[in-house]
Amino acid sequence: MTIRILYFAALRDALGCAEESLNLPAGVATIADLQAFLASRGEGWSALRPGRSVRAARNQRMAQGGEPVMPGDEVAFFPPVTGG
Amino acid sequence: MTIRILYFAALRDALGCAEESLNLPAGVATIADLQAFLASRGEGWSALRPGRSVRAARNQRMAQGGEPVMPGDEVAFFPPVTGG
Amino acid sequence: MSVSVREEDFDVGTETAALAADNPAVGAVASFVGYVRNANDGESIAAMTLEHYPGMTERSLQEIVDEAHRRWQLIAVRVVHRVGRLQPGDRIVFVGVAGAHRGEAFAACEFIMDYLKTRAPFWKREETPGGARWVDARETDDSAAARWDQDSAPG
Amino acid sequence: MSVSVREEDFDVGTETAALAADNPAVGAVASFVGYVRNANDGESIAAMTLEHYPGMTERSLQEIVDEAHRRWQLIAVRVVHRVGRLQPGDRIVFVGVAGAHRGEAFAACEFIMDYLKTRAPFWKREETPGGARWVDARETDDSAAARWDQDSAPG
Repeated sequence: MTIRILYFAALRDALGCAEESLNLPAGVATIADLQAFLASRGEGWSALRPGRSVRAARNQRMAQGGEPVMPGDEVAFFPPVTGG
Repeated sequence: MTIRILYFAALRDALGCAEESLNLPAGVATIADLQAFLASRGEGWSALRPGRSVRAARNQRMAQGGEPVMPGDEVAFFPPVTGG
Repeated sequence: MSVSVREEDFDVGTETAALAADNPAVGAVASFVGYVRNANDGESIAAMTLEHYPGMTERSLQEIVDEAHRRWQLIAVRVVHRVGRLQPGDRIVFVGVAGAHRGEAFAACEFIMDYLKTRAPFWKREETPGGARWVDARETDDSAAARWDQDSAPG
Repeated sequence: MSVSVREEDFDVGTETAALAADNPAVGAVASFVGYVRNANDGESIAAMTLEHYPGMTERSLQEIVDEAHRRWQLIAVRVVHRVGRLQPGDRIVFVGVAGAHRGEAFAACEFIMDYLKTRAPFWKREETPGGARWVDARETDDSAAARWDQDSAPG
Protein backbone atom coordinates (compact mmCIF):
# COMPACT_ATOMS: atom_id res chain seq x y z
CA MET A 1 0.00 0.00 0.00
CA THR A 2 3.01 2.33 -0.24
CA ILE A 3 3.89 4.87 -2.87
CA ARG A 4 7.25 6.41 -3.71
CA ILE A 5 7.47 10.21 -3.76
CA LEU A 6 10.28 12.20 -5.42
CA TYR A 7 11.04 15.94 -5.10
CA PHE A 8 13.20 17.91 -7.51
CA ALA A 9 15.13 21.16 -7.87
CA ALA A 10 14.06 24.22 -5.82
CA LEU A 11 11.20 22.26 -4.25
CA ARG A 12 13.57 19.53 -3.00
CA ASP A 13 15.84 22.23 -1.55
CA ALA A 14 12.90 23.91 0.21
CA LEU A 15 11.62 20.62 1.66
CA GLY A 16 15.06 19.24 2.48
CA CYS A 17 13.84 15.93 1.10
CA ALA A 18 14.61 14.22 -2.23
CA GLU A 19 12.63 11.01 -1.86
CA GLU A 20 10.37 9.16 0.56
CA SER A 21 8.14 6.11 0.84
CA LEU A 22 4.68 6.69 2.19
CA ASN A 23 1.80 4.46 3.19
CA LEU A 24 -1.17 5.95 1.39
CA PRO A 25 -3.12 7.73 4.16
CA ALA A 26 -6.85 7.24 4.39
CA GLY A 27 -8.75 9.74 2.27
CA VAL A 28 -5.89 10.36 -0.18
CA ALA A 29 -7.31 9.32 -3.55
CA THR A 30 -5.80 11.82 -6.01
CA ILE A 31 -2.62 13.77 -6.73
CA ALA A 32 -4.32 16.89 -5.30
CA ASP A 33 -5.25 14.99 -2.10
CA LEU A 34 -1.66 13.81 -1.74
CA GLN A 35 -0.25 17.28 -2.29
CA ALA A 36 -2.62 18.77 0.33
CA PHE A 37 -1.72 15.99 2.79
CA LEU A 38 2.02 16.62 2.37
CA ALA A 39 1.62 20.42 2.58
CA SER A 40 -0.20 20.00 5.91
CA ARG A 41 2.89 18.50 7.60
CA GLY A 42 3.87 22.01 8.67
CA GLU A 43 7.11 24.05 8.52
CA GLY A 44 8.90 23.83 5.15
CA TRP A 45 6.21 21.53 3.73
CA SER A 46 4.00 24.51 3.05
CA ALA A 47 6.14 24.91 -0.10
CA LEU A 48 3.85 22.22 -1.51
CA ARG A 49 0.69 24.29 -1.01
CA PRO A 50 -1.44 24.40 -4.16
CA GLY A 51 -1.06 27.68 -6.03
CA ARG A 52 2.69 27.74 -5.47
CA SER A 53 3.65 26.63 -8.98
CA VAL A 54 4.10 23.00 -8.05
CA ARG A 55 3.92 20.50 -10.91
CA ALA A 56 3.31 16.78 -10.49
CA ALA A 57 4.08 13.60 -12.38
CA ARG A 58 2.61 10.16 -11.80
CA ASN A 59 4.63 7.17 -12.99
CA GLN A 60 6.88 9.52 -14.95
CA ARG A 61 4.10 11.31 -16.84
CA MET A 62 2.88 14.84 -16.16
CA ALA A 63 -0.28 14.57 -14.04
CA GLN A 64 -3.17 16.89 -13.18
CA GLY A 65 -4.47 17.19 -9.62
CA GLY A 66 -7.53 15.07 -10.32
CA GLU A 67 -5.53 12.02 -11.36
CA PRO A 68 -5.93 9.06 -8.96
CA VAL A 69 -3.03 7.77 -6.87
CA MET A 70 -2.66 4.00 -6.58
CA PRO A 71 -0.49 1.79 -4.37
CA GLY A 72 2.89 1.19 -6.03
CA ASP A 73 2.82 4.53 -7.87
CA GLU A 74 5.86 6.75 -8.30
CA VAL A 75 4.72 10.34 -7.78
CA ALA A 76 6.99 13.36 -8.26
CA PHE A 77 6.54 17.02 -7.31
CA PHE A 78 8.70 19.77 -8.81
CA PRO A 79 8.71 23.39 -10.02
CA PRO A 80 7.85 24.31 -13.63
CA VAL A 81 10.60 22.93 -15.86
CA THR A 82 13.39 25.14 -17.26
CA GLY A 83 15.49 22.96 -19.60
CA GLY A 84 16.58 23.55 -23.19
CA MET B 1 24.60 54.19 -75.39
CA THR B 2 24.95 50.41 -75.11
CA ILE B 3 23.62 48.04 -72.49
CA ARG B 4 24.79 44.56 -71.58
CA ILE B 5 22.15 41.80 -71.56
CA LEU B 6 22.56 38.40 -69.85
CA TYR B 7 20.35 35.30 -70.17
CA PHE B 8 20.34 32.38 -67.72
CA ALA B 9 19.25 28.76 -67.36
CA ALA B 10 16.35 27.43 -69.47
CA LEU B 11 15.87 30.83 -71.09
CA ARG B 12 19.50 30.94 -72.26
CA ASP B 13 19.12 27.44 -73.67
CA ALA B 14 15.93 28.41 -75.52
CA LEU B 15 17.49 31.57 -76.97
CA GLY B 16 20.86 30.00 -77.72
CA CYS B 17 22.42 33.18 -76.30
CA ALA B 18 24.12 33.83 -72.95
CA GLU B 19 25.12 37.45 -73.34
CA GLU B 20 25.00 40.34 -75.79
CA SER B 21 25.72 44.05 -76.08
CA LEU B 22 22.96 46.18 -77.53
CA ASN B 23 22.64 49.80 -78.58
CA LEU B 24 19.49 50.95 -76.85
CA PRO B 25 16.92 51.14 -79.70
CA ALA B 26 14.71 54.21 -80.04
CA GLY B 27 11.55 53.90 -77.99
CA VAL B 28 13.01 51.44 -75.48
CA ALA B 29 12.72 53.21 -72.11
CA THR B 30 11.87 50.41 -69.64
CA ILE B 31 12.60 46.77 -68.87
CA ALA B 32 9.21 45.86 -70.37
CA ASP B 33 10.02 47.81 -73.57
CA LEU B 34 13.34 46.00 -73.85
CA GLN B 35 11.75 42.60 -73.29
CA ALA B 36 9.11 43.28 -75.99
CA PHE B 37 11.80 44.50 -78.40
CA LEU B 38 13.88 41.33 -77.89
CA ALA B 39 10.83 39.03 -78.14
CA SER B 40 9.98 40.58 -81.53
CA ARG B 41 13.21 39.35 -83.11
CA GLY B 42 11.35 36.20 -84.18
CA GLU B 43 12.03 32.47 -83.95
CA GLY B 44 13.38 31.35 -80.54
CA TRP B 45 13.18 34.89 -79.17
CA SER B 46 9.48 34.48 -78.57
CA ALA B 47 10.56 32.67 -75.39
CA LEU B 48 10.94 36.21 -74.02
CA ARG B 49 7.31 37.11 -74.62
CA PRO B 50 5.69 38.61 -71.50
CA GLY B 51 3.49 36.12 -69.69
CA ARG B 52 6.00 33.31 -70.11
CA SER B 53 7.41 33.44 -66.57
CA VAL B 54 10.38 35.57 -67.47
CA ARG B 55 12.00 37.45 -64.59
CA ALA B 56 14.34 40.43 -65.00
CA ALA B 57 17.16 42.05 -63.06
CA ARG B 58 18.69 45.46 -63.62
CA ASN B 59 22.21 46.03 -62.36
CA GLN B 60 21.99 42.81 -60.36
CA ARG B 61 18.75 43.64 -58.56
CA MET B 62 15.33 42.11 -59.31
CA ALA B 63 13.43 44.58 -61.51
CA GLN B 64 9.78 45.12 -62.46
CA GLY B 65 8.75 45.84 -66.05
CA GLY B 66 8.20 49.52 -65.40
CA GLU B 67 11.76 50.16 -64.29
CA PRO B 68 13.71 52.46 -66.68
CA VAL B 69 16.69 51.18 -68.69
CA MET B 70 19.72 53.47 -68.91
CA PRO B 71 22.86 53.37 -71.06
CA GLY B 72 25.56 51.35 -69.32
CA ASP B 73 23.04 49.12 -67.49
CA GLU B 74 23.47 45.40 -67.03
CA VAL B 75 20.08 43.76 -67.62
CA ALA B 76 19.41 40.05 -67.12
CA PHE B 77 16.45 37.86 -68.09
CA PHE B 78 15.88 34.43 -66.55
CA PRO B 79 13.20 31.95 -65.37
CA PRO B 80 11.87 31.99 -61.79
CA VAL B 81 14.70 30.94 -59.51
CA THR B 82 14.96 27.42 -58.05
CA GLY B 83 17.92 27.41 -55.65
CA GLY B 84 18.17 26.26 -52.07
CA MET C 1 17.81 5.83 -30.37
CA SER C 2 16.45 9.20 -31.34
CA VAL C 3 16.76 10.60 -27.79
CA SER C 4 19.86 10.92 -25.60
CA VAL C 5 20.29 12.52 -22.13
CA ARG C 6 23.90 12.68 -20.98
CA GLU C 7 26.77 14.71 -19.57
CA GLU C 8 29.01 14.54 -22.65
CA ASP C 9 28.97 17.16 -25.38
CA PHE C 10 27.62 16.38 -28.87
CA ASP C 11 29.05 17.10 -32.30
CA VAL C 12 26.64 19.14 -34.44
CA GLY C 13 28.20 18.05 -37.74
CA THR C 14 28.00 14.37 -36.83
CA GLU C 15 24.44 14.61 -35.53
CA THR C 16 23.25 16.54 -38.58
CA ALA C 17 24.98 14.19 -41.03
CA ALA C 18 23.49 11.14 -39.28
CA LEU C 19 19.98 12.52 -39.84
CA ALA C 20 20.49 12.56 -43.61
CA ALA C 21 22.78 9.51 -43.90
CA ASP C 22 21.61 6.50 -45.85
CA ASN C 23 18.35 8.12 -46.81
CA PRO C 24 18.56 9.99 -50.12
CA ALA C 25 14.92 11.06 -49.77
CA VAL C 26 16.05 13.67 -47.20
CA GLY C 27 15.95 17.13 -48.74
CA ALA C 28 15.97 19.23 -45.56
CA VAL C 29 17.46 19.14 -42.07
CA ALA C 30 16.41 21.86 -39.63
CA SER C 31 18.30 21.94 -36.38
CA PHE C 32 18.62 23.88 -33.16
CA VAL C 33 21.48 24.20 -30.69
CA GLY C 34 20.98 25.85 -27.29
CA TYR C 35 23.96 27.37 -25.47
CA VAL C 36 24.70 28.52 -21.92
CA ARG C 37 24.73 32.34 -21.97
CA ASN C 38 27.05 34.43 -19.79
CA ALA C 39 24.21 36.56 -18.43
CA ASN C 40 20.55 36.13 -17.56
CA ASP C 41 18.06 38.59 -16.08
CA GLY C 42 20.85 41.14 -15.65
CA GLU C 43 23.20 38.93 -13.64
CA SER C 44 26.39 37.40 -14.94
CA ILE C 45 26.52 33.61 -14.99
CA ALA C 46 29.71 31.76 -14.10
CA ALA C 47 28.23 28.30 -14.63
CA MET C 48 24.98 26.39 -14.42
CA THR C 49 23.94 22.93 -13.34
CA LEU C 50 21.21 21.05 -15.17
CA GLU C 51 19.25 18.65 -12.98
CA HIS C 52 16.75 16.19 -14.43
CA TYR C 53 14.39 13.35 -13.51
CA PRO C 54 16.07 10.20 -14.80
CA GLY C 55 13.60 7.91 -16.50
CA MET C 56 10.89 10.50 -16.95
CA THR C 57 13.27 12.69 -18.94
CA GLU C 58 13.91 10.12 -21.67
CA ARG C 59 10.26 9.09 -21.70
CA SER C 60 8.95 12.64 -22.06
CA LEU C 61 11.44 13.50 -24.81
CA GLN C 62 10.48 10.35 -26.71
CA GLU C 63 6.80 11.24 -26.39
CA ILE C 64 7.49 14.70 -27.81
CA VAL C 65 9.37 13.15 -30.74
CA ASP C 66 6.52 10.66 -31.31
CA GLU C 67 4.01 13.52 -31.32
CA ALA C 68 6.12 15.39 -33.91
CA HIS C 69 6.09 12.27 -36.11
CA ARG C 70 2.29 12.15 -35.83
CA ARG C 71 1.89 15.81 -36.76
CA TRP C 72 4.30 16.00 -39.70
CA GLN C 73 5.74 13.74 -42.38
CA LEU C 74 9.29 13.34 -41.02
CA ILE C 75 12.15 11.05 -41.97
CA ALA C 76 14.31 11.23 -38.83
CA VAL C 77 14.48 13.14 -35.53
CA ARG C 78 17.29 13.44 -33.01
CA VAL C 79 17.28 15.08 -29.55
CA VAL C 80 20.37 15.29 -27.32
CA HIS C 81 20.12 17.10 -23.97
CA ARG C 82 23.05 17.50 -21.62
CA VAL C 83 22.87 17.42 -17.81
CA GLY C 84 25.35 18.31 -15.07
CA ARG C 85 27.53 21.40 -14.74
CA LEU C 86 28.04 23.59 -17.83
CA GLN C 87 29.77 26.89 -18.47
CA PRO C 88 28.92 29.89 -20.70
CA GLY C 89 29.43 28.96 -24.35
CA ASP C 90 28.77 25.26 -23.67
CA ARG C 91 26.15 23.50 -25.74
CA ILE C 92 23.04 22.37 -23.82
CA VAL C 93 20.66 20.84 -26.33
CA PHE C 94 20.52 19.64 -29.94
CA VAL C 95 17.28 19.09 -31.84
CA GLY C 96 17.52 17.99 -35.47
CA VAL C 97 14.69 17.08 -37.86
CA ALA C 98 15.07 15.56 -41.33
CA GLY C 99 12.29 15.61 -43.92
CA ALA C 100 11.75 15.71 -47.64
CA HIS C 101 10.97 19.45 -47.58
CA ARG C 102 11.89 22.37 -45.37
CA GLY C 103 8.41 23.38 -44.17
CA GLU C 104 7.81 20.31 -42.03
CA ALA C 105 11.44 20.16 -40.84
CA PHE C 106 11.33 23.76 -39.53
CA ALA C 107 7.90 23.38 -37.93
CA ALA C 108 8.71 20.08 -36.21
CA CYS C 109 12.07 21.36 -34.92
CA GLU C 110 10.50 24.43 -33.34
CA PHE C 111 7.58 22.37 -31.99
CA ILE C 112 9.97 19.94 -30.28
CA MET C 113 11.93 22.81 -28.66
CA ASP C 114 8.74 24.51 -27.47
CA TYR C 115 7.39 21.29 -25.95
CA LEU C 116 10.77 20.36 -24.46
CA LYS C 117 10.91 23.74 -22.72
CA THR C 118 7.58 23.17 -20.95
CA ARG C 119 7.23 19.37 -20.63
CA ALA C 120 10.65 17.75 -20.20
CA PRO C 121 11.78 17.57 -16.55
CA PHE C 122 14.98 19.62 -16.56
CA TRP C 123 15.83 22.40 -14.10
CA LYS C 124 18.63 24.95 -14.35
CA ARG C 125 20.55 26.29 -11.36
CA GLU C 126 22.76 29.29 -12.12
CA GLU C 127 25.92 30.37 -10.30
CA THR C 128 25.92 34.19 -10.08
CA PRO C 129 28.12 36.62 -8.13
CA GLY C 130 25.31 36.79 -5.58
CA GLY C 131 25.16 33.03 -5.13
CA ALA C 132 23.37 30.12 -6.76
CA ARG C 133 19.74 30.44 -7.84
CA TRP C 134 17.19 28.23 -9.55
CA VAL C 135 16.01 29.63 -12.88
CA ASP C 136 12.33 30.58 -12.95
CA ALA C 137 10.15 29.29 -15.77
CA ARG C 138 9.34 31.93 -18.38
CA GLU C 139 5.75 32.69 -19.32
CA THR C 140 6.85 33.18 -22.92
CA ASP C 141 7.76 29.48 -22.99
CA ASP C 142 4.22 28.56 -21.99
CA SER C 143 2.73 30.72 -24.71
CA ALA C 144 5.21 29.36 -27.28
CA ALA C 145 4.09 25.82 -26.46
CA ALA C 146 0.40 26.76 -26.35
CA ARG C 147 0.30 27.97 -29.94
CA TRP C 148 0.82 24.35 -31.14
CA ASP C 149 -2.43 23.37 -29.39
CA GLN C 150 -4.59 25.58 -31.59
CA ASP C 151 -2.37 25.08 -34.56
CA SER C 152 -2.67 21.32 -34.86
CA ALA C 153 -2.71 21.18 -38.66
CA PRO C 154 0.70 20.48 -40.25
CA GLY C 155 2.34 23.80 -41.10
CA MET D 1 31.79 37.51 -44.64
CA SER D 2 28.39 36.19 -43.74
CA VAL D 3 27.65 34.97 -47.30
CA SER D 4 29.58 32.46 -49.42
CA VAL D 5 28.79 31.03 -52.89
CA ARG D 6 31.15 28.26 -53.96
CA GLU D 7 31.64 24.75 -55.31
CA GLU D 8 33.22 23.25 -52.18
CA ASP D 9 31.21 21.54 -49.48
CA PHE D 10 30.78 23.09 -46.02
CA ASP D 11 31.14 21.59 -42.55
CA VAL D 12 27.96 21.98 -40.51
CA GLY D 13 29.73 21.62 -37.16
CA THR D 14 32.32 24.26 -38.03
CA GLU D 15 29.75 26.69 -39.42
CA THR D 16 27.45 26.29 -36.41
CA ALA D 17 30.29 26.65 -33.89
CA ALA D 18 31.55 29.79 -35.64
CA LEU D 19 28.14 31.43 -35.18
CA ALA D 20 28.38 31.05 -31.40
CA ALA D 21 32.14 31.45 -31.02
CA ASP D 22 33.52 34.40 -29.09
CA ASN D 23 30.07 35.67 -28.21
CA PRO D 24 28.79 34.28 -24.91
CA ALA D 25 25.53 36.22 -25.36
CA VAL D 26 24.47 33.59 -27.94
CA GLY D 27 21.82 31.32 -26.44
CA ALA D 28 20.36 29.86 -29.64
CA VAL D 29 21.54 28.79 -33.09
CA ALA D 30 18.89 27.67 -35.59
CA SER D 31 20.20 26.20 -38.80
CA PHE D 32 19.07 24.62 -42.03
CA VAL D 33 20.84 22.28 -44.43
CA GLY D 34 19.37 21.50 -47.86
CA TYR D 35 20.32 18.25 -49.62
CA VAL D 36 20.07 16.89 -53.16
CA ARG D 37 17.31 14.26 -53.14
CA ASN D 38 17.41 11.11 -55.28
CA ALA D 39 13.95 11.71 -56.74
CA ASN D 40 11.79 14.69 -57.70
CA ASP D 41 8.32 14.81 -59.28
CA GLY D 42 8.35 11.05 -59.67
CA GLU D 43 11.63 10.81 -61.58
CA SER D 44 14.89 9.53 -60.18
CA ILE D 45 17.74 12.02 -60.08
CA ALA D 46 21.30 10.91 -60.88
CA ALA D 47 22.82 14.38 -60.36
CA MET D 48 22.00 18.07 -60.61
CA THR D 49 23.85 21.17 -61.69
CA LEU D 50 23.33 24.47 -59.91
CA GLU D 51 23.79 27.51 -62.11
CA HIS D 52 23.85 31.03 -60.69
CA TYR D 53 24.32 34.68 -61.66
CA PRO D 54 27.77 35.61 -60.29
CA GLY D 55 27.71 39.01 -58.64
CA MET D 56 23.96 39.23 -58.28
CA THR D 57 23.94 36.00 -56.25
CA GLU D 58 26.19 37.31 -53.49
CA ARG D 59 24.45 40.69 -53.52
CA SER D 60 20.95 39.22 -53.23
CA LEU D 61 21.96 36.85 -50.43
CA GLN D 62 23.56 39.72 -48.52
CA GLU D 63 20.41 41.81 -48.94
CA ILE D 64 18.31 38.96 -47.54
CA VAL D 65 20.67 38.67 -44.56
CA ASP D 66 20.52 42.45 -44.02
CA GLU D 67 16.72 42.33 -44.10
CA ALA D 68 16.74 39.55 -41.48
CA HIS D 69 18.96 41.71 -39.25
CA ARG D 70 16.46 44.58 -39.63
CA ARG D 71 13.47 42.41 -38.73
CA TRP D 72 14.93 40.52 -35.74
CA GLN D 73 17.49 41.04 -33.01
CA LEU D 74 20.23 38.70 -34.28
CA ILE D 75 23.85 38.18 -33.23
CA ALA D 76 25.26 36.43 -36.32
CA VAL D 77 24.06 34.99 -39.64
CA ARG D 78 25.82 32.70 -42.10
CA VAL D 79 24.69 31.56 -45.57
CA VAL D 80 26.69 29.13 -47.73
CA HIS D 81 25.26 28.06 -51.11
CA ARG D 82 27.02 25.59 -53.38
CA VAL D 83 27.05 25.76 -57.20
CA GLY D 84 28.15 23.30 -59.87
CA ARG D 85 27.38 19.59 -60.21
CA LEU D 86 26.06 17.77 -57.12
CA GLN D 87 24.79 14.24 -56.46
CA PRO D 88 21.99 12.84 -54.28
CA GLY D 89 22.92 13.15 -50.61
CA ASP D 90 25.19 16.15 -51.27
CA ARG D 91 24.65 19.29 -49.24
CA ILE D 92 23.39 22.31 -51.24
CA VAL D 93 22.84 25.14 -48.77
CA PHE D 94 23.55 26.09 -45.16
CA VAL D 95 21.68 28.86 -43.32
CA GLY D 96 22.58 29.47 -39.68
CA VAL D 97 21.27 32.18 -37.36
CA ALA D 98 22.55 32.96 -33.85
CA GLY D 99 20.56 34.98 -31.33
CA ALA D 100 20.02 35.35 -27.62
CA HIS D 101 16.75 33.37 -27.75
CA ARG D 102 15.28 30.68 -29.96
CA GLY D 103 12.21 32.51 -31.28
CA GLU D 104 14.10 35.02 -33.37
CA ALA D 105 16.71 32.47 -34.48
CA PHE D 106 14.04 30.08 -35.83
CA ALA D 107 12.02 32.82 -37.51
CA ALA D 108 15.02 34.47 -39.18
CA CYS D 109 16.42 31.14 -40.40
CA GLU D 110 13.12 30.18 -42.04
CA PHE D 111 12.68 33.70 -43.44
CA ILE D 112 16.12 33.58 -45.08
CA MET D 113 15.40 30.19 -46.66
CA ASP D 114 12.01 31.35 -47.98
CA TYR D 115 13.49 34.52 -49.48
CA LEU D 116 16.51 32.68 -50.87
CA LYS D 117 14.16 30.25 -52.65
CA THR D 118 12.36 33.05 -54.47
CA ARG D 119 14.90 35.90 -54.76
CA ALA D 120 18.43 34.50 -55.10
CA PRO D 121 19.42 33.76 -58.72
CA PHE D 122 20.10 30.01 -58.65
CA TRP D 123 18.70 27.49 -61.12
CA LYS D 124 18.73 23.69 -60.83
CA ARG D 125 19.13 21.34 -63.78
CA GLU D 126 18.43 17.68 -63.00
CA GLU D 127 19.83 14.61 -64.77
CA THR D 128 17.06 12.01 -65.02
CA PRO D 129 16.81 8.71 -66.95
CA GLY D 130 14.80 10.64 -69.58
CA GLY D 131 17.50 13.30 -69.98
CA ALA D 132 18.38 16.62 -68.36
CA ARG D 133 15.64 19.06 -67.37
CA TRP D 134 15.48 22.45 -65.70
CA VAL D 135 13.57 22.40 -62.42
CA ASP D 136 10.35 24.46 -62.46
CA ALA D 137 9.76 26.96 -59.67
CA ARG D 138 7.20 25.78 -57.11
CA GLU D 139 4.18 27.92 -56.28
CA THR D 140 4.48 26.82 -52.65
CA ASP D 141 7.80 28.65 -52.53
CA ASP D 142 6.10 31.88 -53.60
CA SER D 143 3.42 31.52 -50.93
CA ALA D 144 6.05 30.63 -48.29
CA ALA D 145 7.91 33.85 -49.10
CA ALA D 146 4.71 35.93 -49.31
CA ARG D 147 3.66 35.21 -45.73
CA TRP D 148 6.63 37.30 -44.49
CA ASP D 149 5.19 40.34 -46.29
CA GLN D 150 2.02 40.42 -44.17
CA ASP D 151 3.84 39.16 -41.14
CA SER D 152 6.35 41.95 -40.82
CA ALA D 153 6.37 42.12 -37.02
CA PRO D 154 9.18 40.13 -35.39
CA GLY D 155 7.87 36.64 -34.53
